[in-house]
Amino acid sequence: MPLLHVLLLLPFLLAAALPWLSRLAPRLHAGWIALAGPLLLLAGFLRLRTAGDGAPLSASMPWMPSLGVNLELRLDGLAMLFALLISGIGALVVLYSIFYLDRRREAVGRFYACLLLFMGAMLGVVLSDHLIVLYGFWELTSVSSFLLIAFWHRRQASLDGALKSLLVTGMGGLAMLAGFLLLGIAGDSLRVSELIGSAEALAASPLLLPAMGLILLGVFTKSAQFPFHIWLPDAMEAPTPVSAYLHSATMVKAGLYLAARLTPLFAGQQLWYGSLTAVGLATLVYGSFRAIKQTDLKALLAYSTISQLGLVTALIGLGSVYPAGSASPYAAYGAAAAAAGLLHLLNHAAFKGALFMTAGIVDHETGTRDLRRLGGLIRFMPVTFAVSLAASLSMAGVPPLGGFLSKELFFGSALNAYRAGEGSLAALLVPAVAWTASAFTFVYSGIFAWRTFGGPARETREAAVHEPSWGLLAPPLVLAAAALLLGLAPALVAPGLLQPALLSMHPAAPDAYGELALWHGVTPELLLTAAVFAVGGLLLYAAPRWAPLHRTIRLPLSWNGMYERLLRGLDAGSEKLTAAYMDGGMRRSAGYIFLALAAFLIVAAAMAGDISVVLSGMAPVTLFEGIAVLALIAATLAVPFAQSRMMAIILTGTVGYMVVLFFVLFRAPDLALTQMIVETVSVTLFLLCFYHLPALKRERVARRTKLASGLIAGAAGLAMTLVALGALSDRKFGSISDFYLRNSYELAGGKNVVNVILVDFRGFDTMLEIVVLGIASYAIYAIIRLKWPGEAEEEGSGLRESEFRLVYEDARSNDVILQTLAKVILFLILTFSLYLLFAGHHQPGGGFIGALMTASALVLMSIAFGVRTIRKALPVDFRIVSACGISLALLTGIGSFAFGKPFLSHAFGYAQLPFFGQNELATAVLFDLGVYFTVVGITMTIILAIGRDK
Amino acid sequence: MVDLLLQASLVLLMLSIAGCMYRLLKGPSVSDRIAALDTIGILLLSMIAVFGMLQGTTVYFDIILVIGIVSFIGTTAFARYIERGAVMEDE
Amino acid sequence: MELLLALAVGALFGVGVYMILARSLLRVILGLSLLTHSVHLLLLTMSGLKRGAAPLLGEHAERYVDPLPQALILTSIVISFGVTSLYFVLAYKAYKSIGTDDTEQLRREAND
Amino acid sequence: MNEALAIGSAVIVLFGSVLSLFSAFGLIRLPDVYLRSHAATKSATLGVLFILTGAFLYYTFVHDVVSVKLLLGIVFVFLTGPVAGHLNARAAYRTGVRLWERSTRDDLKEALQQERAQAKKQAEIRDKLR
Amino acid sequence: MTNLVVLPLLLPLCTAVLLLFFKEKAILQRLISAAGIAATAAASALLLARAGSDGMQTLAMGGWAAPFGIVFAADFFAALLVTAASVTTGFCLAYAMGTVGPERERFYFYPFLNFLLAGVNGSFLTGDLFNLFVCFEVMLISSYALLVLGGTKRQLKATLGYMLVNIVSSTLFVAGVAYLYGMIGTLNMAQLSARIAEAGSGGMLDVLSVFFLIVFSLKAGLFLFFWLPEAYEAPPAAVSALFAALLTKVGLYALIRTFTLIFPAGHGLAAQEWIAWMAGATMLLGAAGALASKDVMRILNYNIVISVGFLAFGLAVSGEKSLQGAVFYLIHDMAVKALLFLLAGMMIRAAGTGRLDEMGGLIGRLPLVGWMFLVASLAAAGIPPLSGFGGKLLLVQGGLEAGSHLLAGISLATSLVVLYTLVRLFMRAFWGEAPASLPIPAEEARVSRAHTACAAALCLLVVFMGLGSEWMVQASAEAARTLVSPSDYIDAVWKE
Amino acid sequence: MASQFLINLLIAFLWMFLYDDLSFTRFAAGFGLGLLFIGLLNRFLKRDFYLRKVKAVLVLLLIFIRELFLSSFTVIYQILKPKLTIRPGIVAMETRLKSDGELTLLACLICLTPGTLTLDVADDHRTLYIHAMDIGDAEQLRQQIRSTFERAIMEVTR
Ligand code: NA
Ligand code: NA
Repeated sequence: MPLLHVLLLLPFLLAAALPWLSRLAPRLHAGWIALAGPLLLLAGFLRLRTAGDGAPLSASMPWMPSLGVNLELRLDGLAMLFALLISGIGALVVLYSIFYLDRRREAVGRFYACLLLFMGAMLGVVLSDHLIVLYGFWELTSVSSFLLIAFWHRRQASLDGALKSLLVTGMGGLAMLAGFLLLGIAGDSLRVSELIGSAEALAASPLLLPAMGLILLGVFTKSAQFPFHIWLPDAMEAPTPVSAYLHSATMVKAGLYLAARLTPLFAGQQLWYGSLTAVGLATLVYGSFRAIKQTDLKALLAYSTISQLGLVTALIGLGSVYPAGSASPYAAYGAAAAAAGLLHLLNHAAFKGALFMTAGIVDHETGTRDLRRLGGLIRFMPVTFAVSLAASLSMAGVPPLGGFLSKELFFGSALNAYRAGEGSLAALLVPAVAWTASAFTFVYSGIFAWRTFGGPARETREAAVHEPSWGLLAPPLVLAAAALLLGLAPALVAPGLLQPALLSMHPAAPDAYGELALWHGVTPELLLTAAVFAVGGLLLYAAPRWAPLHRTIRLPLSWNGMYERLLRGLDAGSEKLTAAYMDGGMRRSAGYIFLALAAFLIVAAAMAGDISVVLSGMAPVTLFEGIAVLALIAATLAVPFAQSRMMAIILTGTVGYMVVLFFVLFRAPDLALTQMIVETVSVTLFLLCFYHLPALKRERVARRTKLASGLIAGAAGLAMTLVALGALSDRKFGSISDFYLRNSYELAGGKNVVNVILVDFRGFDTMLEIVVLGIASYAIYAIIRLKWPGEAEEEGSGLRESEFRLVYEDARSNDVILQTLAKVILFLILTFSLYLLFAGHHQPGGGFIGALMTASALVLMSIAFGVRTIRKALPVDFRIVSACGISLALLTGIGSFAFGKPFLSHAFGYAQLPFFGQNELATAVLFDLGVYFTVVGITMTIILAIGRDK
Repeated sequence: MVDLLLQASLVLLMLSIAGCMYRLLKGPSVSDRIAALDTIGILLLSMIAVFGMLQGTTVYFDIILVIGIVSFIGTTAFARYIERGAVMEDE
Repeated sequence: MELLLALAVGALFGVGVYMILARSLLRVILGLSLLTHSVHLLLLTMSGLKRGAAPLLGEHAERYVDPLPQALILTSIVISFGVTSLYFVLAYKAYKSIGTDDTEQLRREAND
Repeated sequence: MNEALAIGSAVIVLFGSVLSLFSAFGLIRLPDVYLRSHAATKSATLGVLFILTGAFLYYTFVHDVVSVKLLLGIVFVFLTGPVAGHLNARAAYRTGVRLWERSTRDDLKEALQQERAQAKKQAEIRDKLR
Repeated sequence: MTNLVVLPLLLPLCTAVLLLFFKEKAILQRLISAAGIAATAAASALLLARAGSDGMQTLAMGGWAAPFGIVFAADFFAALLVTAASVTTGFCLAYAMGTVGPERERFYFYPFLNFLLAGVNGSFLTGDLFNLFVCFEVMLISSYALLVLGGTKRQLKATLGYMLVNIVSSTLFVAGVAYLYGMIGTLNMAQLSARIAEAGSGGMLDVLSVFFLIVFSLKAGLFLFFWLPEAYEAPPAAVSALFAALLTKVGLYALIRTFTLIFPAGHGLAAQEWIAWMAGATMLLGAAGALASKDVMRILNYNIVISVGFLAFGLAVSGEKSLQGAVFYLIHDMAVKALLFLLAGMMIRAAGTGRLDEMGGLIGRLPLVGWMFLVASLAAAGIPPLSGFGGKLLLVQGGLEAGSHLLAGISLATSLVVLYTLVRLFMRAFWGEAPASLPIPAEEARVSRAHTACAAALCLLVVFMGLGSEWMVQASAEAARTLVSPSDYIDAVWKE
Repeated sequence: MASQFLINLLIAFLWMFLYDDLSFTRFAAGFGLGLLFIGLLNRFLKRDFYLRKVKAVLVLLLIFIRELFLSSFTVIYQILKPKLTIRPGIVAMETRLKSDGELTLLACLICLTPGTLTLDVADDHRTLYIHAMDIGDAEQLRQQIRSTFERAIMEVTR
């Protein structure tokens, strides 16, 4: 595995191993173990840097190779800059957190696992050369930062902040994914380096602009650009070390990284640089303005981050005005702006990390972050003050700190823009906004340092407030030192770190940092800076006087409010929409189905065209048949008008019997037999169960509902008829059934073709059919036997209604006649049922019908003699009988395995049997016997279950 | 001629069924309906015999028997049910 | 004949639908059986009517009607029977347990 | 000859149908359930007897098929029809369906009252023992 | 010709029947079920391997060749689904043991479960349209039984509604078969495909394709999904999980099979466009439903709806890549939905309620369950490198390549809603303050380690399906290849 | 015992007839089946009523057919008459018949004959309650039944 992958996987593996590792050393703060992660990373990247000869390092590991999606990593100058930031600041943050988080009170294991995940994800983003992989890590940063922000998950504010960050950045991420995919389609590759190579060809693609827009959405949301900045202030709910990390080296920097990374690809595209610059400047001024009014230390820092990120974004935008090889006279301005952006990015990482850490120290020591309750801490914690002063001054752009240098470069680029804009108003705006924002920046930097440490002490907690432990102090100290060093000796990092990064953005850029120095004469930039200090100082001094004014300026719409309203509106709208069509009622559901059916069919028919109804070639109609159809239709139409349950059941039953009649008319004896029995059983069942129900209430349904039902029903019926006629008129092919008629006897040994189809040609259907029936019977049994709510009391009330009548009101009538007759016809029916079973292969009948006949004989006996007598006479469990039946059918099928034949293969031959005579003996009959037993068992199970439930 | 006579029989039987339907729907007592239903069963059985004659086939004779059996058991069950409130008693 | 039967199919279907859209569970069940009848007649109709004797080879007829749809209908009848019985028993239990066969009331009761 | 026999059987069938129609008419016209039961049993006996016999003759003479199934059908209907009628009428009586007001006598009424009184007494004794 | 093809149906069927004989012996029932499912999974895997190495596997039932007999046809797609279904059922079964309670176990819970799997596998494998109906019925009636088993009013009501919808759709299915048989004269899907291709498109065939679209959409919950959220929330978690994982998938399978084989795209039929509209509407309405819900099960159910729309998007586009994505996502969704529902079951058990406003702070009691739920949520939302990502990528990529920008946009937007609703659910249930008192006795609220372990195994599977996506990518590519070339299917099943 | 044999024979014939195949093998198969049934269900069978008195049976049959036709036409006449002049009612009748079989047969015959209907049987198995369509004199009705059906049945069974 290449070192690059090892480095990338390291934090993930460490995160996964952390729970086990920390269990090995239970008394050790898990942070010490976690610290190994960033330190190793730092060492690794430094080693790669010294080993490398400046050329980008590439390595690939397969993930989904057949999709061309692999873990393609590429370490160039830009990636190296970020990688070092991530691991370097990561190490400091981990160190800091070891002293910030109490091992005994906090879930430090989870904290470091998430932090390492975050680190790894961020590393992945900057190392990926494949857009899809980049997207993956991008989302992972969202997820891991979500987990970190919600670290104190009992607090509602943490949860809100975490969710907000996840939503905003997740949304951007998805947009970005779409953009990447469009880019991939346009450029036929998803590798960044390859896409950059074909940038010119890409420029012609119509997909480029939408792709770019979508990617910009990703950039802006991630780097908290206006108006997507709203998640960042709420993210301060995270533990302070996380904030420090998130604001200085990770998460928000991912957006900047992506913008920088894609600069070579999109440079020169107006949408790209235009929106980056405009949004960046807007964010810059908005953030700095808002930072002033914050009273929470961390909130102030959060808005300052927003503002600083806007600055860098704007610089990247200005840095991508001119594509590589542009002939413009101002082409050099581009590289200069990019260089400024990179420098400020580095500066910001240093001072913002330090600031957050000091804010954390203050919070840790005083127990509050409220600027109104803070002050005068300089006496108790001078070192901390020194650190925060240095960082604040760097943020304010005061020499000799690093911030001064990048601020100067920024003003330079702003002025360059003005120059390149050749006097246009928009171009004038750039330096104007830059200057205004810088003044505000000066003010809030001052507020941070002065309000916290200067002035009189507000809280009387002196006894508790003191300089923190070295562990808390060291990391910000290092960062403050770095901020100072960046100003005093930029050459330490510029050629080795910044210039290669710049080359990733502008491959042909000249050495941009060579002349970097604190003093290079009186330049317009310097004058602007001086004016910033003057005005800013004034504002800071006068702050108490104009601060109330600030408070009265209420923005007409707050972005957070809009976010809240959007979410609430989304919820409310969804609720309304869902409630509008979902009422959980069966009627609605059914109505939708048939409405859809009718509508779909009608629209489909209208769209399809070319449909005709041909009436010729249809079978002739005799008088009786005509009357029968009309009677059927009349009976059908009468059903809805039935006033009582019984009437409705009887009418429906009548329709069923008329269907039997049609089966007879159309030469389907087996069907008629089956339908006859089934209909009788159903009607009997219906009547028995619903006889005692209260009278059917007149449907209390509005006429409109009824009308709607009628319309839907009519349309559905009409549609079915029309489709039938259309299909009948448009027969494309003849049926395959000639085969069955020709071969039923020769190949399958049966003359009843329907039966042969059922038990042989399509025996599989029948097998599953009895399974269905079996399941139904077991389900019915279970339903009846299970205890249901509401029934329990009835059981307790002693006698049931029928018993009551039996005992108190009625002497039992004499059953002698029925019993005598039953004894006689029992044999008749049983014989007939077996005849139906065995003759079914050649005559109408078969297992199903035979079984129903047997069952009816048993039912007759149960009626005449009572269930108990039947149980005594036939002591079998009918559920077992049906199980045996299914088994028999299955075994008949499986038997063919033994002969290497396909499942359900049947054999038949002619045999002279002692009892049954000359028979075409087909194993299909065995199968039918299985059907028979199953159906007997099932029917009796159902009947006994229902019968006994009474 | 034969067909005509048989068709006529069918129409008559159909009319008889219609008559029974009247009683079936009108009631007033459940026993009335059961009686009507039983009669319909018998008429249906007769009709099917006539159908068989018309189509010149014996394949429907099974149905005749089945209807006979089924309609008897149905009637018995109903009568038992309205009389005792249960079809099959556990005793 | 096909035309007439297609009309009957439509009528059965339409009335079935109308019944299914009612509030009483019993009506719904009856509607379902009408729907089933409709579809079975449809299968029969779609295979062409009266074009021969019943598909029993003992009949020695010149032509037989198409046996396949009959087999399909038979399977469908049996399956519908099983499913409808189950549905019916459920409805009956619902009535016994909740005390109504009105679907709207059922919905209210069940959500309590 | 065959034709004549066929027509003969068909006429028998038709006659049976007419009888059925009469009983259906009775089913409509008669005033109480017991009387209607009388009418209902008619189609089970005479009507079906004629129709099935006609069919039996038809097959015997025209198709040379002696169908025992048809005979069986007749026997079955004859066995079960009266029992069904008996059970149904009894159920009607025991569930309190009134006789036609112009009925002349009711011997069963008193017998049933006695029977019920006795059953009630027995049940009370059984309850006390419990 | 190999009997192996029928084993994924036959083994659970035999297991179920065997179980019928041991109603009262819970332990034996569990053992037999476990053995049966294991055997089914093994046979399915073997079938998959065969389908991969030797191409499509077919079996003519009873030796009656197509189109006259019923043919089982296992192309790679079907074999893949069968395997996934069997494995998922295995997990649900393992979870069900001990959670469904002795009452259900006595009343044929395990047989019903096995019957369900038999029906599902049969539906995937059959090559005969009417047999598909029968297999559906086996599956459905088992699902009715599983749904109602347990005996609460809510279940009763849910089952009544669910059954009504399914009975209606089954009836419509038979009607569709009737129409198609009348016009085309056969039931064998391969022959149907060939004959329809020969007959050309337009006219009534167009109407019939829409008819089948309705039938299967109803089963799949595509656009006509209004029955789903109610139905799937009533039964115990193991059953919900099974339903969520399998049932709509079978409908989707039928849609995919129908509209790639019988009425394929590029045939001049309008159905694909209809599917596109329905997919979009399903995703949006599902998203709205998920946003509107305040109950754990309800939210998950609407997430099922969303994923149905998402999958149908792939079918609407019908390119090889989209279909590949659909297959990938289908497999992933089976696992991840099962996982989500199993975890939800534990959450509800531990909290004693499924209402989000009464839950909170569960992470303290169920840390592992909580983190697994988060992982499953992220997987469901398609966050890389978890299992949902590959499918999502392929689907969106395929859609964009085919120019379906709107649908691609909708699907990305709804995946944000998935993320939002599931993570919000996670936060409300597991984070925040725990309610002062449990609504149920503490011992009832205990979640056993065995069940957590079962979910953990499934969770690992989800993670590995993501990290090791390559296998899934290749498998789904293979499956998609068989889907876009109906002629292979036809040749293997039926040669004129 | 004899009655059971009879039933057995009956089943054998039935089997043969159902197949419309009058061969010995069919008969034997049916006989075997019958044996099976009787073996299985013999718990229902108490003493039964078959003894061969062919002549008596024939007489009974003839009486029945005569009664059937006569009363049928009376009833049809009553139904079709424009005005209903019938005098229906329930008549109790003690029978001399002893066995259940005899009783059942009598009840059936009464039912089968139009105009009369067996409504109930008392617990003592002796008293039949008959609903008649048109009762002139109750005693006459009883006498008529006794002299026709009851006597003929006794001829058959005793
Ligand atoms: Na049959
Ligand atoms: Na059969």
